[in-house]
Amino acid sequence: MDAKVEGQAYDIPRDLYIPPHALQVILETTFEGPLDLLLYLIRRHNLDIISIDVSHITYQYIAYIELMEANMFELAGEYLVMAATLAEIKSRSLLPRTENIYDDEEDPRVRLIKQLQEYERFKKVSEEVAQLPRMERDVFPVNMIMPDVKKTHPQPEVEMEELLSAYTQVLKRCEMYEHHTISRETLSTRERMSSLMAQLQEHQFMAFEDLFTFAEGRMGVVVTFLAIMELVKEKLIKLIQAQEYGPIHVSLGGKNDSPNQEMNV
Amino acid sequence: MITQLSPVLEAILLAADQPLSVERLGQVFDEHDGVDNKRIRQALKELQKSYDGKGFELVEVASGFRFQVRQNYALWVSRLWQEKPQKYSKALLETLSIIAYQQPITRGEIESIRGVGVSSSIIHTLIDRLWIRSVGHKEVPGRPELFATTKAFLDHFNLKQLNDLPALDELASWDEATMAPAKLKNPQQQEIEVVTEPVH
Amino acid sequence: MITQLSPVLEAILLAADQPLSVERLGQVFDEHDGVDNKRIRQALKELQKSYDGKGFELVEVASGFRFQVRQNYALWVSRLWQEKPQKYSKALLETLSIIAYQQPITRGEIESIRGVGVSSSIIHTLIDRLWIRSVGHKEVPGRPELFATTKAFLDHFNLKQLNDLPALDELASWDEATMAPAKLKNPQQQEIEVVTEPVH
Repeated sequence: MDAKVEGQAYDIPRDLYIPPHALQVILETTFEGPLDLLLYLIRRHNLDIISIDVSHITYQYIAYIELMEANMFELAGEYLVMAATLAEIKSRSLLPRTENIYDDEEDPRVRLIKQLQEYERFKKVSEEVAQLPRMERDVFPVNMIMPDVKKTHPQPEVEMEELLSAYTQVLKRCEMYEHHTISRETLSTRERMSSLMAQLQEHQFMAFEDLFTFAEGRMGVVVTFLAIMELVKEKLIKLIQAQEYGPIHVSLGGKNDSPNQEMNV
Repeated sequence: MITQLSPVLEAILLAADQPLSVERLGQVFDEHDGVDNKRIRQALKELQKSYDGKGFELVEVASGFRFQVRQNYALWVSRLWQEKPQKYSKALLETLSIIAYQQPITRGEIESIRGVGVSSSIIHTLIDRLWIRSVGHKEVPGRPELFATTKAFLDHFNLKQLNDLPALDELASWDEATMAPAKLKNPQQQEIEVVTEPVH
Repeated sequence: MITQLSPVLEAILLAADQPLSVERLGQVFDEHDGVDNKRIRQALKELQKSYDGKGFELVEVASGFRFQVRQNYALWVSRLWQEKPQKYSKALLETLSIIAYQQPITRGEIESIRGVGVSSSIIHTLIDRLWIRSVGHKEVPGRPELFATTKAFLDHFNLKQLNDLPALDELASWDEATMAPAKLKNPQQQEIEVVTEPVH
């Protein structure tokens, strides 16, 4: 693990290797990611990135990743990318150097430096932001009892136009529903007469409006109405109204067991 | 040793969300502060005097001292708290318009026209607003309430009678088909009667 | 006509539970009060001065004026407050700072600056606290959300405007050859790259 610098033994910094069991704690609580860790090592130990035994560290990282819990995988990936970047830098440094062999875009070193610079700036300023006087920590809101105040809740105003547009929308929606229905089933008066008769045979005495299914839309209602008129004309059913403007009931034509007056249609 | 006790007490009492007794205030200080209950009481008395002519005051209530905004400024405070009127929902407006044009009508009928349920809160809001009222029950199973609009509704919309409601182009044919049967003879007149005369 | 405006403003601001702008304060008065924004501003300035040496102060933050307990008394107030102030993680503060200085910014851009993923819970906490909000989408593949800070963020950190944030440093100068900060440059170490022997 020792490197020799011009014949003199030299300790390779080992800080980049962290035992797996400690890493989770350190990574989650101390460092904000691989950039933060690298920045720390560089600042703290005067670490020259080129001098790190990157390949060794890379192996350690891989070993760590294998040991890692599945839920830490994403974090491990980020550290692995960093280890790979360091390894790449290292490998390039071992190649014979020629001037300007990489342009700035390509050189992983330039990229990493830019990243470190940028990150350090924000890391520093975020520490300053953390020190800003903050509500509920450094300054407190003033709580004061209010005088007795009658809270008023003014009610919303509604304009006639709003009401009309609401109603128009209802009508439009019914029409859409109607078209949808009509396309599925052809409503004919005769068919409707039969189904009305069937209903009345079952219930004998029904409210007039219950014969209508509003969801069918205007067309459906018209068909039902025509069907009822037709049935009345054919004396198959009777319309009964107990009092003027009272509810109208319908029964089958044959047995009128109600004393109520019949309605002229 | 705290030499200027008044601003400290001021700060504590202003930050507190309940009245604080002299004893409770005393617990905030430690021995180095050199603050006893007598000093606290003295400082509070001086503070109280210092707020003459200010918008607030320091008063002693049963459980201790508290700051409060002076009652004479209630008017302006209340203007601050006046809420902006909310807008009514589309569902409410639709329900109201259906009742206006198709009254008297049951909730179930409104629902089948709208194709969705009508919440109780909409009906209650409209009743609270005095725009609709129950005018009787429909003689069908369950005897559901029949709703109709009121005079207050007409007043709000500057209408003399329901007849003055604008006619929608498609309205005539729609009405004939879906209006409650009792209205078939003369729909429009019938509508007006429901609104202007008590039903029972 | 209000002759003594200061105590009225005092009362209103003390009763309010959030900062109030001059415009908002102006809405409280009607034409008979003879109060315009200029008078309000003037009165606020006088009020601010009048609290010298008091336990509280009137400050202007992003969304307006508010009363608050002075920072020098935080020690005693915090002894009274049972609830400890919420602690925020370094990750959250870094994310917040990057958004504050680089807004509008996408989550991916924050991540590339931090060199590490930004957890959804951090973004949600910041949104829940109303410190950041989505202000649109970046027109790149995936149309990621763009985040920006809010007035509430400035209010919480006692700031009037984004400009009042601590200045962001210039990019530190680094030595590209050694990958070390320039001031740490060490000629001896620089030579290592050539002579270091690979371990494996």
